[in-house]
Amino acid sequence: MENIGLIAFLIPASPLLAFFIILLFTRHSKLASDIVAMVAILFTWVLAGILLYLALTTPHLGEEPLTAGLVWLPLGDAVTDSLRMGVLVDPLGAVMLFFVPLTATMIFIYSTGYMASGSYWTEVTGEGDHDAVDTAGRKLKKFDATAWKARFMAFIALFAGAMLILSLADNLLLLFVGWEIMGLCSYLLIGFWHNRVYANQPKRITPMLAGIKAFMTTRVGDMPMLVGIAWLYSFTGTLNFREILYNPEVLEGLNVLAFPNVPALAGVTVAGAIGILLFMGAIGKSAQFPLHTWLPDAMEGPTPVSAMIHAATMVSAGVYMIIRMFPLMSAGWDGHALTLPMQVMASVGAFTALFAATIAVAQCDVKKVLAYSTISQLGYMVAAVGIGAYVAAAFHLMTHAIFKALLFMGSGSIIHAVEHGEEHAHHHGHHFPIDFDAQDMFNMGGLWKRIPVTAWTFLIGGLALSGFPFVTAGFWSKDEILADAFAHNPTVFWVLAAAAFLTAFYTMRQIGLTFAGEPRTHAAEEATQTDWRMNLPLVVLAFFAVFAGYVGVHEGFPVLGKLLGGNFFHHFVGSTLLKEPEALAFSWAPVLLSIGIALSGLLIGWLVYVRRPLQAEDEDPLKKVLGPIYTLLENKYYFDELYDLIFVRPSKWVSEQIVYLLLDKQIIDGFLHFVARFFEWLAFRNKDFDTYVVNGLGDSVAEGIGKTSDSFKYVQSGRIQQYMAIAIAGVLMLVGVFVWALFLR
Amino acid sequence: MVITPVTIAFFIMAAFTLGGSLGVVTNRNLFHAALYLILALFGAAGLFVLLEAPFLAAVQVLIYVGAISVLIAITIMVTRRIMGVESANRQWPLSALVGLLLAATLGFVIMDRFAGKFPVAGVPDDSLTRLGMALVSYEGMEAYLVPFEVASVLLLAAMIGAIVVARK
Amino acid sequence: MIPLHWYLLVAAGMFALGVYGVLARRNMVAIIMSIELMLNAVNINLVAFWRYMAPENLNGQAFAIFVFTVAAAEAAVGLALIISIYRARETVVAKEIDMLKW
Amino acid sequence: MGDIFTTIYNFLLSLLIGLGADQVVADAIITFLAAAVLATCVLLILIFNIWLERKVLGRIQDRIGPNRVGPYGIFQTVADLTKLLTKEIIIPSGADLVPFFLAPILMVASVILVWAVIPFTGKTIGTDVNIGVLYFVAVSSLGIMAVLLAGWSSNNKYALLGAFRAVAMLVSYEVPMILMLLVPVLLSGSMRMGEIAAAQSIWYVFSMPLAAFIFLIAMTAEIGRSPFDLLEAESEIVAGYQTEYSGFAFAMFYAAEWAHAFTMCALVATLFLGGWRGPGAEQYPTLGFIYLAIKIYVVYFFSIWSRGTLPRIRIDHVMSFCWKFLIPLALILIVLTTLVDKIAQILLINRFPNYLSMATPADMLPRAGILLAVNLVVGLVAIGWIALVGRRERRHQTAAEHPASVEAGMATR
Amino acid sequence: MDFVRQNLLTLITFVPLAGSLVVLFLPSRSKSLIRWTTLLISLIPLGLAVQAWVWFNADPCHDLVAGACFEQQATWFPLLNSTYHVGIDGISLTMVLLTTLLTPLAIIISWSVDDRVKLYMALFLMLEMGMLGVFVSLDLLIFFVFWEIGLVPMYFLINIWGSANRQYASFKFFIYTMAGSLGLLLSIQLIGLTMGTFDLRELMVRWPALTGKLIGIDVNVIKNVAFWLFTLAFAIKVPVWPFHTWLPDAHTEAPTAGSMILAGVLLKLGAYGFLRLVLPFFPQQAHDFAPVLAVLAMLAIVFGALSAFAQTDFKRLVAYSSINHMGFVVLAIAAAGWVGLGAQYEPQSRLNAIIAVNGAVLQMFNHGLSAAAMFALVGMIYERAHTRDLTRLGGLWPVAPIYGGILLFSSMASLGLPGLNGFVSEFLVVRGVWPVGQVDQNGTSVFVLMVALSMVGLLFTGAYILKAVRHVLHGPLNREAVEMAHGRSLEINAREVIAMAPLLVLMLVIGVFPSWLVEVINQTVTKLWS
Repeated sequence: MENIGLIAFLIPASPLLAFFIILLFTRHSKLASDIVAMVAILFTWVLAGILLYLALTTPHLGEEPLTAGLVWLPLGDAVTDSLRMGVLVDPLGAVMLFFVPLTATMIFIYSTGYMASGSYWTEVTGEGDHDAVDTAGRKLKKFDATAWKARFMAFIALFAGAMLILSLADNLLLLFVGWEIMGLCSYLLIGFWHNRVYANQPKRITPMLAGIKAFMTTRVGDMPMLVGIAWLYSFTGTLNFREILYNPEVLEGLNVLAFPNVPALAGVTVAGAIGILLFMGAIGKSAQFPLHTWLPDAMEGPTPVSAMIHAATMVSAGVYMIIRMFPLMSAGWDGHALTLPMQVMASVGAFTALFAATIAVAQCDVKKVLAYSTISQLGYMVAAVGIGAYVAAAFHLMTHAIFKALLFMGSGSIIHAVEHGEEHAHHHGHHFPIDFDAQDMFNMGGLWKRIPVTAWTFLIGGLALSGFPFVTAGFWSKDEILADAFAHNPTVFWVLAAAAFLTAFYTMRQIGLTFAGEPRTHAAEEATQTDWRMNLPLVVLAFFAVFAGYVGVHEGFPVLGKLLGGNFFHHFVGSTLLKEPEALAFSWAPVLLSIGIALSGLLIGWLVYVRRPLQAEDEDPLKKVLGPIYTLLENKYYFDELYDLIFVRPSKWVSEQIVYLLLDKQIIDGFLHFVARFFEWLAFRNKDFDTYVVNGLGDSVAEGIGKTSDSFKYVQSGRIQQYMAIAIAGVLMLVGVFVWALFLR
Repeated sequence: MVITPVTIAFFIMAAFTLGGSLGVVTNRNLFHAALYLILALFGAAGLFVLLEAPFLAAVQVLIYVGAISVLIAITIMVTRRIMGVESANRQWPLSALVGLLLAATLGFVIMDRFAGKFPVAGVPDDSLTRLGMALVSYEGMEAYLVPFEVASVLLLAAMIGAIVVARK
Repeated sequence: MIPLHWYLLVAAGMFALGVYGVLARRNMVAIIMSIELMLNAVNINLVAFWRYMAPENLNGQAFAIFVFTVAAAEAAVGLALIISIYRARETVVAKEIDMLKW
Repeated sequence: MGDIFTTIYNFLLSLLIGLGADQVVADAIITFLAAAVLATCVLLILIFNIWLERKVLGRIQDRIGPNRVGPYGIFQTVADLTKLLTKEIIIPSGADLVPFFLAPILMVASVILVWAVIPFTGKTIGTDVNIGVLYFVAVSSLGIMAVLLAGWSSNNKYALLGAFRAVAMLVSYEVPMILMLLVPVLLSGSMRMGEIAAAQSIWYVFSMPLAAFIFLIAMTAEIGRSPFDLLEAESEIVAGYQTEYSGFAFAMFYAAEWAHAFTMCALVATLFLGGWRGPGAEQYPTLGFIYLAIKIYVVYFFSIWSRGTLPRIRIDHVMSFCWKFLIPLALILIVLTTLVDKIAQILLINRFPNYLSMATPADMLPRAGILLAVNLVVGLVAIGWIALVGRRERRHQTAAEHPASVEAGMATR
Repeated sequence: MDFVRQNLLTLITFVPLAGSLVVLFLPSRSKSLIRWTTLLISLIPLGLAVQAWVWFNADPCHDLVAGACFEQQATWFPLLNSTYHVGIDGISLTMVLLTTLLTPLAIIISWSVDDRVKLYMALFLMLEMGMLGVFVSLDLLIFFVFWEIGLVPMYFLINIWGSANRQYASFKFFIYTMAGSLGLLLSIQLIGLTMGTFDLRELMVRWPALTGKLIGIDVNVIKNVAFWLFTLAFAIKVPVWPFHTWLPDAHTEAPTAGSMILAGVLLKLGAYGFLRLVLPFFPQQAHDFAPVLAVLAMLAIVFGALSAFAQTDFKRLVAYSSINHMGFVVLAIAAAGWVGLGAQYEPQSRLNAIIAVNGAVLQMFNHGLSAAAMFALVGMIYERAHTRDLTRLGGLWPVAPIYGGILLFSSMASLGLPGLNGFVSEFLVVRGVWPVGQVDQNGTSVFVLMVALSMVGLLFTGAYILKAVRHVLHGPLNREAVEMAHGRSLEINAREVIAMAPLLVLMLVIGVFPSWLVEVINQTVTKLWS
């Protein structure tokens, strides 16, 4: 396996190279950039395929993973203390290696189609022409983003590279590198249309602010994570996954009390503390409560590709990390009492799953629904890790990535179609308001016949999300989590079950509002199927959304279990751990319950939204049922407003008023100025002294001399002969004196 | 006092010198003053000869008569527009007094200290050679290399200075 | 033979006349001539002293030579200055050049 | 058989002492007498010289020259002189009388005084001062003063202008001349004219031909002969400083001029051609007098020759030739000569123990050969350089005057 | 080459001085000639520094006491036993490289200076001489002399070529730094006269070991006082909160290239002083007062970030970011001081100190790159739009895409994005400082708390960087900025790109593969702490 290092290093290198090539050379040409990016990602895909093949054909991959590395930072005694960087392909990594390049490639293909054209409103200030004025008095101008789009490919190439770095990293620091670069990419991509404004929607968050929000919110989690990494590194002397996680001695060593002197934190072990710090990073990255608010706003990114990145890939990184660090999180776990990090994960995950699902129910933006469903599904996985369902979490991570990617691309396809429809309608003379929102599901309806490919694939994705039994991948993975929860932690199970019901319901609501019935606007009426570059990924992903689940069917599952070869996924991924987790015995109860929940949710949704499709200007039927709760849900429990009130404004106020103006300007500078004034005062007193006493004395002397010399100044006639006469006369006198003294006396 | 040709020559030369000097300082015609200067300088050269320093006499004639006087004459010619004005300024009585006093003082001192002295020895034969050597040697009793070089530099500087000042 | 003080008296007279000329003449060229007279007087003194006091030692002659040098340099620069001043001010009267600046 | 001059001196001395004069007084009287005779002779010989010059010039210019007064016109000069002496001296109005008459006297004096240091034979010399060369230089500077006086006192702008011109040129050419005077001084190690003449076992003109040549040129300028006859350049400034002179005063200028030429020739003969030296001159000093006379006339002939054949040079050319060519060349030559001589002395003193000796031609030969080589090299380089510069100058001039022709010429070339 | 090698440091240091003299003799009207001459001259020290790097790597000398590299000693002030003694180890070499690299770039950036170019360029070269002198000197008095020399050209650069409030800023800068220097001079004299030598190597060995009484006072008291005087001088220069208020003023008012050098190199002088003088000279005091320094460092990080976040002036924001970033350096120094030089501590703890100081030195280098780049970028936009007010800029990315890309890149380096340089050093500092104090006390220490709190600062680092980027590049185009450019393109030109390119490349290279640099630093630091 000499080439493993090279291959593994080349996998992320190729998109990263594409990033630089596009930015430096081809950024003026959309076509060239597309080609560069496509070549890069296909190259990566091929390499990843080779590597995946190598990994799958390696026996006992768990014990002897494919690795390669080099000294990155020579520290202290170069041999023992240096920090090494390298790649690692173990079973868990192989899973990532499967779906990350796959979805990434699909995204690339899709983006080339999606980003082909587009324009939007931007605000202009100052004097000059403008195309429209909205109700808030802002001058608007149509901004043609075509020229801007080439770099989009660069950003997603960077993104893909970072995600691949993260997937292949053999240590936490390298993972963190990929992690943060993805943070940057999310910021850039969400804010891609940074100058876009929404006419007549002043309260709606703009892409620019959404990007900053995403970056900052995840950074809140990243900072503790960095501390956690530092702590782990200083405690173990290494960051290598294998050396920490595959090493019982190290794990044992980590299982000591962290703060023996602090009563409040008395019971926290080092592993627990580090685990929680790391999990904080995951909270930010995977948008768990309470740092979930950035993800829905991230939907302001170019529809829907960046959103898909955030939903399907990047957010997976958080979950991937906690799955990866599971041995650390569970250090000291005996199979029964959950460790502190696990408890936290289980509760946060479960709560998030339900909490996000409730919000999703009341959203009307096609992408926001999906965003909240993503949060909810990530909560599933986090909770799964929390209760120790390691394999199930990894399984759901994979399937969810696939079908959520499918759904987002589908929604993007829908939006694209509606936007085109709007433009068509515009050409046909229908007047459209400047604030037409192509993402609002209430502006759609009846798209089934107009965009059939999208509709079918979207339906497949939706069903997978809801866990439609047997034929969708989502069913299998979700079922495994639920089964685990059922076996270990009933509370978590029931919370997740409730979330699953809501998931099924809002999925059906979305499908109904979008595709069913008759078009509610001209735009929807004129919508047409988009081109092949956007359809191909849908089809491919739909295929995987159906069949990807069959790798992890429980051995004990009737018929299918035996047919599909005995839970390959479980054994494969399970071998990543030091001690392969035991597969649960097959149990009917959770399976039936989950089937029932999913189907009932779908049914209710069908009854409300598909059987009697909404007409134009109709209100959401839920509004009547839920009343004020609907408003609460629609406003996401007012979390944005809350955070704004307790974090954003105070920090601004503190930094401006307290730190800068009060501390720096008034106290410190004030003190300095006081000192300066004091010395100035002193100096002026000194000057007075000088002026009146010293100078007075000196001046009077000088004046006296001046007056005296005034009378002598006429001597200075400028006549050389006069001078000489006087001088010689003087000399003569002297000579006379001498003569008298020497001769006459 | 014995009248010898040498004494006669001395008196003639002394008369030249003092008469010429008087002419220089009193003559109203500047050009004539210059001529008197030449006369005085010739007298001085003659005195040098009498003092058995023929080399200095030749140099005196060469430099003063051949160079400086010519320069002075040319300067007078170039600036002749002021010819014919009063020769002395208003402080001439004072100056005369000073001159007289000076002469008196000097005369007194000379008479007091140097009256009636005669040469202690004859001039050595090789004096000219020794003088030449003295000017270019840097060790021994008579080492004038450094002053000689300084004087050369002075002359060079004066030459350049004179050219720079007088051109335009 | 001629006693030393004759030479010295001639030189003293020449010097005193030179002093008078320097102090009393209006014309700068005349002043320079007077200065030359003084220098020459000095030279006579130097040579006379050499001859009468220390003919073995050539210092007197060497000094006289340096006096010549200085005299030549002085005359050259002085006359150049006079010509220059004359061009600028149309005068060579010492009294009229009393502004103490150029 | 003794020296004729010594014999006369002894005769006179014994005569005077016999008459009761003091030794010192007798010496003084004889000295005065000798000086008077010498001065008179110098002036008298001019009569012959002028005739000779006119005759030779006539031949050169393909005419006969003076031929009416006396045989071969030999008394022509006497006739001229008589005319001049009898003419009235016209005094211009506003002339400054004292300088006006002082000038010709000084002029003649400056020339006659030189003869005091010319050695006629090995033993006969006016006064063999140890600074003979310097004396010559000092005395000849009086001539310059005289020119100035003449120009100034005439109250004539041509005269003054001519005087300025003459002074400038004379002062300028004095520099290379003095520099070249140093050559015999350096070689002989003395400033005594007698010693210089005596030291020339091999004439300096053979060991230092370039120096002699430069001296000759400078000399020609000093005596104001063609091609440097700008002092009187009658076509430009009427007659220079002598414009206002006439009659006897003019005659004195005239005489001074000729005497000057003759004197300079004597100097050249003494300094470079070995003076009185010749076969047997040591044994029979009177023979040396004859040799000297022959040499003087040879040089004088060259002087006449150049006067008869060369045109007058423009004043700026004269000056730039002096300052830009002659003085640098003289400087280079003298510095190089000294250096090479010194180095050769150090190198060759073992091989030729008599290197510095000037006693016999054989002793002098190595030194003379080396100096000759240096002179030739410097001379050739100087000629090559001046030819180059001259060619460039001419080309520029042609280009300035006929630009088209140069272009055409270049095109054809 | 032998000559160069023997006089390498002298050449590096004094070539700029000679250059400034050369520049002074050029005709002032031929500005282009002056600029090119200055640039070419400033490339000479760079070339020599690179050569020094090569030679150093071939034959490293990391132990200053045992023998510094390219050492040179000459009589200078025999009366005081002060000699002209220069030499470098890995830390100084890094700083020399940084200085010599930044100066030519700053000069390229200064191309747009049109007023009194000759004086400007001459001062600039003099400034370089002063800074280099500090880094290479191995004699306290020489150190101080260069320390002060660097001050003067900077004062004039700010005072003559600065913006509106330059009088106040330059005066504050000068007086403030001067105030610190006075104490420094006093304690240098104290040390030098007590020990009879100013030689750094000798003092490093002898001064810390000094015990007993001195002029009737306990040596420890004197050492305490001297420690605080040193610390004050360097803390002002770094600057550590609360001695930082000169910095925003000086940086904001200085000309662009001046800010580049000010932030890029001058601040490093303080940190370098800590590493080179304070820690070796006062191990005991450094240990005793480490918590105080750590608290101040933490405050610098947090308050620096918060103050930066509060700014509306782009340049002031960047200036405050320097306080924020340099806080990490001081934090690492405090931790290293706690661990202490010498062998009396256990290896693990030493390793922490080594890593922390590695991080500190690397952070110095990195901040030099990124701060210089940021100031250059601020200067570029100010030159064109004639405003630095963030509210009057906005949406410039589509108008100036290259500028936008470079600004974003530099911002991210400054923010500490992994993959770029800032992250490496910040991580090393956090990693090094975090466990310090724990090993000894078996529990939490002040350093843990400080690191945890400084994470707030790091969070706000992100906040202010994004604020700046947002207000300059993002959002709807602010036509005011375009109008103020008076028809001139807001995009940067090739010259500026050339000036930025080395910085950008280095940021990326160090971020991706820092070992070539860290290895040199690490070996020296390891020697120091073992």
